[in-house]
Amino acid sequence: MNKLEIVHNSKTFKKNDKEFCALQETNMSIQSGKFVSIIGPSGCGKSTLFNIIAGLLPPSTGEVLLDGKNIVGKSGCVGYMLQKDLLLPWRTILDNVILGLEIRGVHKTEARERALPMLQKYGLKGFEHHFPAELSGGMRQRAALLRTLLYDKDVILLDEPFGALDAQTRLFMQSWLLKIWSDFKKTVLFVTHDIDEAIYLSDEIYVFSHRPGRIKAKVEVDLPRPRNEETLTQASFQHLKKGLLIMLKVEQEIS
Amino acid sequence: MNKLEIVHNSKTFKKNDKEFCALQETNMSIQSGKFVSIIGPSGCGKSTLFNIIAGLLPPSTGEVLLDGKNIVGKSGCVGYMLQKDLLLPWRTILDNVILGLEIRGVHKTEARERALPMLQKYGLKGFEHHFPAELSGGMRQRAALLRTLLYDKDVILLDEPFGALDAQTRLFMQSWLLKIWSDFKKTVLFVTHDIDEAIYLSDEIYVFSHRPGRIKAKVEVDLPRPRNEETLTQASFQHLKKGLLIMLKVEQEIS
Amino acid sequence: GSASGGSVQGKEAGSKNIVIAEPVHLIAYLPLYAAIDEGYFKKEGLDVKTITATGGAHVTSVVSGDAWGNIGGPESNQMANNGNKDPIVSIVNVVDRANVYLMANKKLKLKGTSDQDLAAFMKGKSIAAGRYGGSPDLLTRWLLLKVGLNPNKDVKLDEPADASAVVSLVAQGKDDIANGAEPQISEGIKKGAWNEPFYGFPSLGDYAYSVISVKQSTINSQPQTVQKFVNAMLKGLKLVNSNKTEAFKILKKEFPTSSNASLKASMDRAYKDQLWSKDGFITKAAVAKPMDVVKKTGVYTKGYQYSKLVDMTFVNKANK
Amino acid sequence: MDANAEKIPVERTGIDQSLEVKKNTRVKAAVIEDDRKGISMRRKVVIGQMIVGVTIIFLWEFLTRIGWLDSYYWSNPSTIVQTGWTAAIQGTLLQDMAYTSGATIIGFILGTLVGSVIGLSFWWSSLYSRITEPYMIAFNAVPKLALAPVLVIMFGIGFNSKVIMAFLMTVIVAALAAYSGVKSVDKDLEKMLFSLGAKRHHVFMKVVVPSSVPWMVSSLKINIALALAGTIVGEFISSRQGVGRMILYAGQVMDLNLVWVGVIVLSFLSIFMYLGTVWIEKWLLKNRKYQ
Amino acid sequence: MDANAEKIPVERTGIDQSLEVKKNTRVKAAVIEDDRKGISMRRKVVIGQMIVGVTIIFLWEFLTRIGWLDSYYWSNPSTIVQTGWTAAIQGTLLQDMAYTSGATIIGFILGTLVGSVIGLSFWWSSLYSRITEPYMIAFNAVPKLALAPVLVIMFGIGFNSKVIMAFLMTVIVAALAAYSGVKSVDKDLEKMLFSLGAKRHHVFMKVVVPSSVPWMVSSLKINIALALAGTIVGEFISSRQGVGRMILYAGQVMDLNLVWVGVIVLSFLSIFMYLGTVWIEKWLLKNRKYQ
Ligand SMILES: Nc1ncnc2c1ncn2[C@@H]1O[C@H](COP(=O)(O)OP(=O)(O)OP(=O)(O)O)[C@@H](O)[C@H]1O
Ligand SMILES: Nc1ncnc2c1ncn2[C@@H]1O[C@H](COP(=O)(O)OP(=O)(O)OP(=O)(O)O)[C@@H](O)[C@H]1O
Ligand SMILES: [Mg+2]
Ligand SMILES: [Mg+2]
Repeated sequence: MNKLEIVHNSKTFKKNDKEFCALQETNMSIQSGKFVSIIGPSGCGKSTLFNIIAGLLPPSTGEVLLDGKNIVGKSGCVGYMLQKDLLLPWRTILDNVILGLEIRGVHKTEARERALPMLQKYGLKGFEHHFPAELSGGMRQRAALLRTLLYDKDVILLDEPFGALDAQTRLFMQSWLLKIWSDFKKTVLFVTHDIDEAIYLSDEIYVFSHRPGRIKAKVEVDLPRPRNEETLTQASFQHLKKGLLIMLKVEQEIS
Repeated sequence: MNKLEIVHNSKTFKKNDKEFCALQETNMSIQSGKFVSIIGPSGCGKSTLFNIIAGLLPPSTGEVLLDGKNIVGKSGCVGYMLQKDLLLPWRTILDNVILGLEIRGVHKTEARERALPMLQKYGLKGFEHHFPAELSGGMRQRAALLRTLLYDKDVILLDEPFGALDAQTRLFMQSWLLKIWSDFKKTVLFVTHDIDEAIYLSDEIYVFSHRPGRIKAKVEVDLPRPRNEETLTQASFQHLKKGLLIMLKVEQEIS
Repeated sequence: GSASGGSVQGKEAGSKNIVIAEPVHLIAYLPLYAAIDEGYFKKEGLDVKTITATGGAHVTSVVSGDAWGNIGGPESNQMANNGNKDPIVSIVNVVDRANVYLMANKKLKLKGTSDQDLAAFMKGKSIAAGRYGGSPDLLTRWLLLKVGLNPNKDVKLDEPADASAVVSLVAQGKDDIANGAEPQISEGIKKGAWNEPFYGFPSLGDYAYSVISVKQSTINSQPQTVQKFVNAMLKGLKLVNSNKTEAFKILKKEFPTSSNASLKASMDRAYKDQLWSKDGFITKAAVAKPMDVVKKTGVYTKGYQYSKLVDMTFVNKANK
Repeated sequence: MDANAEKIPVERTGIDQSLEVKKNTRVKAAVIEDDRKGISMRRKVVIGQMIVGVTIIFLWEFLTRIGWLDSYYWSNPSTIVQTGWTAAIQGTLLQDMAYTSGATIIGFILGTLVGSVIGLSFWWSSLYSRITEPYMIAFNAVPKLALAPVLVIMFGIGFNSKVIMAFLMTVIVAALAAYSGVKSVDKDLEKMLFSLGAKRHHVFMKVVVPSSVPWMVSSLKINIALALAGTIVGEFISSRQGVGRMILYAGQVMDLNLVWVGVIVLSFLSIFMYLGTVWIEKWLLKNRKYQ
Repeated sequence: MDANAEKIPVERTGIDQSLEVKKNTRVKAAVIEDDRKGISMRRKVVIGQMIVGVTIIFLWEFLTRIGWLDSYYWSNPSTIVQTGWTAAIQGTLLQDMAYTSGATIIGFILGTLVGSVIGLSFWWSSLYSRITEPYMIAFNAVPKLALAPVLVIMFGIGFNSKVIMAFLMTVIVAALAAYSGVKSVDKDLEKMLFSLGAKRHHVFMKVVVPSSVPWMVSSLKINIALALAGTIVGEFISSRQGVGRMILYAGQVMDLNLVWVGVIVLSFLSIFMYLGTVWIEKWLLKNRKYQ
């Protein structure tokens, strides 16, 4: 069954009275429980697509179907971690992370109790009561990701969540994300610039063309699960990587 | 000859009347024309060290010697690209890039003429007269890097300049940086979280320990130059990578 | 500043620019406006303009030299003169009656006109007395003291800055008694707030309420100009006192938006109470009364000399 | 595409998939506004403002006619218009308006410029700024009208004194606004500029001043009102012309209709000047499309 | 360290390298300020403020004594102190001060609260806010003093009318400040909240209000001065007590020493209230260490 369908979506911005196409007609069908990555050059409209799915931006044409229901313009149906960390500067890290729970009406003290172990587990121990400005970029990003995960939705959109993390934490977080995903059978849409990461995590990879964004290819990743660090050295992994590199290189040259 | 020497530097912040050590006694000797990378976990004081070298932050102890002269507290002696893009939101991309030239007293029109080809060459064509907020994160980072390069100094500090670039542009920019570096014989200090990147670019790699930052190891990269995509597949490359991965992993576990 | 207010500045040679500072633009100053509008000053070679200056500024503007002279009570000049080397001296009279009346809510009835009756009537009442420290306010306080009441204890004084507020205060029943002059009196009658005033300060007789004054140094340095000014002023007084229709025309021109009825009421009361000085002369008695008011009310207690405060040589010369 | 990519299971997707999708006619966007709204919005605002205005005027006329409001104190719109007409034709209302707005605008411009310079200068030394701040506040709170006798000595009674009053009212607010802007400057931007070898004056010109512009601009609307108030107080103290003087005089001679004319005229002046500042705001921020 | 790393040319560096480095005694930091400065800075500010104050007083006394300033109009500090003493002991200066500051503070608090609520409410509808804005400005510019007779009718002549004047002076400024804050809210933060399923009231409470706090706070200092001015105007219009009434009276009877006493007293009141707002500012922003 298709969990999420993106039907004929496109987006045109008006800029100084000139029309500017950020996303060309896009169709995607994402099955329930799949891990789907999107890669493509900078500025090709990946964030724009996510904004549309999250109901924050009305598309110029098209529909977004979640479980068969049109959710165009409806926000809050999916979990969404935006590209910036967007932590509220006047709240401590802990209070930032419980934001989603608070909105759902969970009492603050209870929400804090629930969130605290997660913070401590995932590398923010000792920083719970610090303010965002006091943290390094990587830590902030981690907090933002935890906030999205605590907002417990079937479909989660992650817009380059690991872009600002250091290599080690990144590997660590990737494995952790895979665990969450397989435990809870969440459907994940994942934007990244890192081909290794995309292959390592995904069931499917959509490759977007250069601006204006358009789906150029859809690549199935048939590596067995569970995956681990061994996976990275498999021949089929290397094979996929080469193909994707070439496809992206073509894009780069066109631009 | 040592171009840059970091002698016995340490930094302690006061936070709510508690002393907080961000950087422990650090010594580095960087030879002229070398490409030196620094890797280490998030929050280990890499940016703090760069701030000290750039003369923006007084160290608690120690000196910074550029060509044998103490430049502690003297700014403008080295090129420095900060971790954030820090483009001035009220200036166009072009006018942001020429900032260093303007400060040196170059006339605006002349500075623009000089910068324009660089913008067009390095992927900002068509965006010269846009404002930063209209660009994607990657493009902004590119503009910030160009600004630092136009501020023509022997020693350049780059604090994760490619962290926000997509994989392809990143490779492209790495090669380009190597070219600049060999053409002009600049001394580069480079912070990154990407081990591949560090090995690919550097002559030396400093590994920093977990907070409070301390130099844990210094690794010589004896891969031949000029390097290209082939380098990445060499056995000695893989060997170095494994070693670094393990060293960082130990750090991760300690923390 | 120096006494430069009367120096030659006009475009036409010999025509002196003269600025007279008035505390408010008042119907009572009609003789001054008449002399301006009828061209009496022009004929003397003077170009006279008025400027409105509140809060004591009509006095200071003369001291600072911004204005050549002012119109107002001699007592405020005396307060400024105290300790001043170049005192302000009054040269011609304009309003020779204390132009203030007391009105009471229609329901209240005064038994007689003796001091005891007044005291009994006003005791415990709340009085809208007008701007704190202004002449109407001080006169009210003076009267209260005269009839044996303590202004701070025996009555309640409301002191709104705006003259028109006193009507509303009584009309709304917030105050029992108001003081004021025309046009407040007739407006209050029209609104049914009160009937005719139960007490009129004009009954005090000659009272130097509004006089024209200049600095002593001006008198010394430009005696001819002062003489010319006084000559024209006396013509204005004469016109207003003798030619009612012409006076009304000037009044209408100066106060174009006021209703005819209210202007008429003002004129009638002015003529009835002989508001304006006939000959411009300021008598010793006329000065003594306002000085007594400021003394009794404790505002100014240092005393004065008539001969230093008033110079009637120009009026005398003109009347010869 | 390269030969190496052949074996990868690539499935072409895109516009050729035929699905019946209607053009989205209207979507309730949660956050990001559509640009097209712009024009119809502006029309709605104008219509809304007119409705509010007309309603106020109508109610005023109606309530005074039926006597719910005492027309002696409240006057009423038709009488006010009539009185205003008389004042404009036979009186000096038009000159008064020119006088008042002239003084206001000159004082406003001077006050804003000087105030901004003072506020920005606080960036240079926090010692200096912190010493000066309370004196500025105290000075600003001094009641100008009460100082009438002294002010006449200091500033005279002419047109200049009105300009100075407007200036004094605005200068501190402009200075405090610019100072707020200075305090809000992103330290990292300053850092970046220093790393490019900038001297303090570079940082000042290239970061501090432009960063503070929105703050300075934010004080313009308040300041134009203050400048007008300053001019009126100036006219109260001493004047030969001006709407403030007219109001003072009208209150004195019990001409409440004329008081209302003055108040209405001042309100209109204030609206026009407000629109002027809005226009200046737009002009000053026109190179800031990023906002 | 793992055995795999053995062959890598690792060179240990660190504190064991013996180099003669003296403890950095003092470095001229280009940008980042040291925390230790804090306390000595504060002392310097206080001393600086006192020096400025003493200099002004000394010059004033000196210049009036030698006659460069006319002591009749300028009075002089010693006479003012003497007159003030008399007014405090024999007169009602202390009650007047209590009256004036009471009305000011109550009006200030009401005006700031109500204004902030109004300004924040503009977030909910840009149509509503844009319709209302010019009317607010016009209303704010209406000269309160000129409306004296009507104001007396509306608000009476008691203590309340002073409070209302202070309120009217502050409410619009507070509203405009809050509205500026509302307009400056980061759209991305709103977006993030909506993505967490937030309703508009969530966004309002969790983003709009806290984002606007620094803007609202930035208007406090201006507002306390305006509130004081409003109270004084209220006392000018009609009053039985208050420093404003005392000053007006003193000006009327040309007692310039007493005028100066009033002005000085008001300046002190204004400084104290200013310090109060600084304290409130700190308190409101105390949870904002990030700034
Ligand atoms: N609100 C907007 N108005 C106008 N143009 C916009 C807007 N948002 C995005 N764009 C433009 O649309 C294009 C796509 O932007 P988008 O942020 O979706 O790219 P992206 O693929 O996410 O890039 P990156 O990988 O750098 O984040 C860009 O050229 C951007 O300038
Ligand atoms: N001005 C400051 N005051 C107090 N603490 C600070 C300050 N600047 C940095 N720190 C703290 O010092 C530590 C080191 O910070 P730094 O930014 O140098 O780390 P980093 O290695 O650059 O991390 P990242 O890789 O995430 O950028 C952090 O824990 C940070 O919270
Ligand atoms: Mg993006
Ligand atoms: Mg860093």
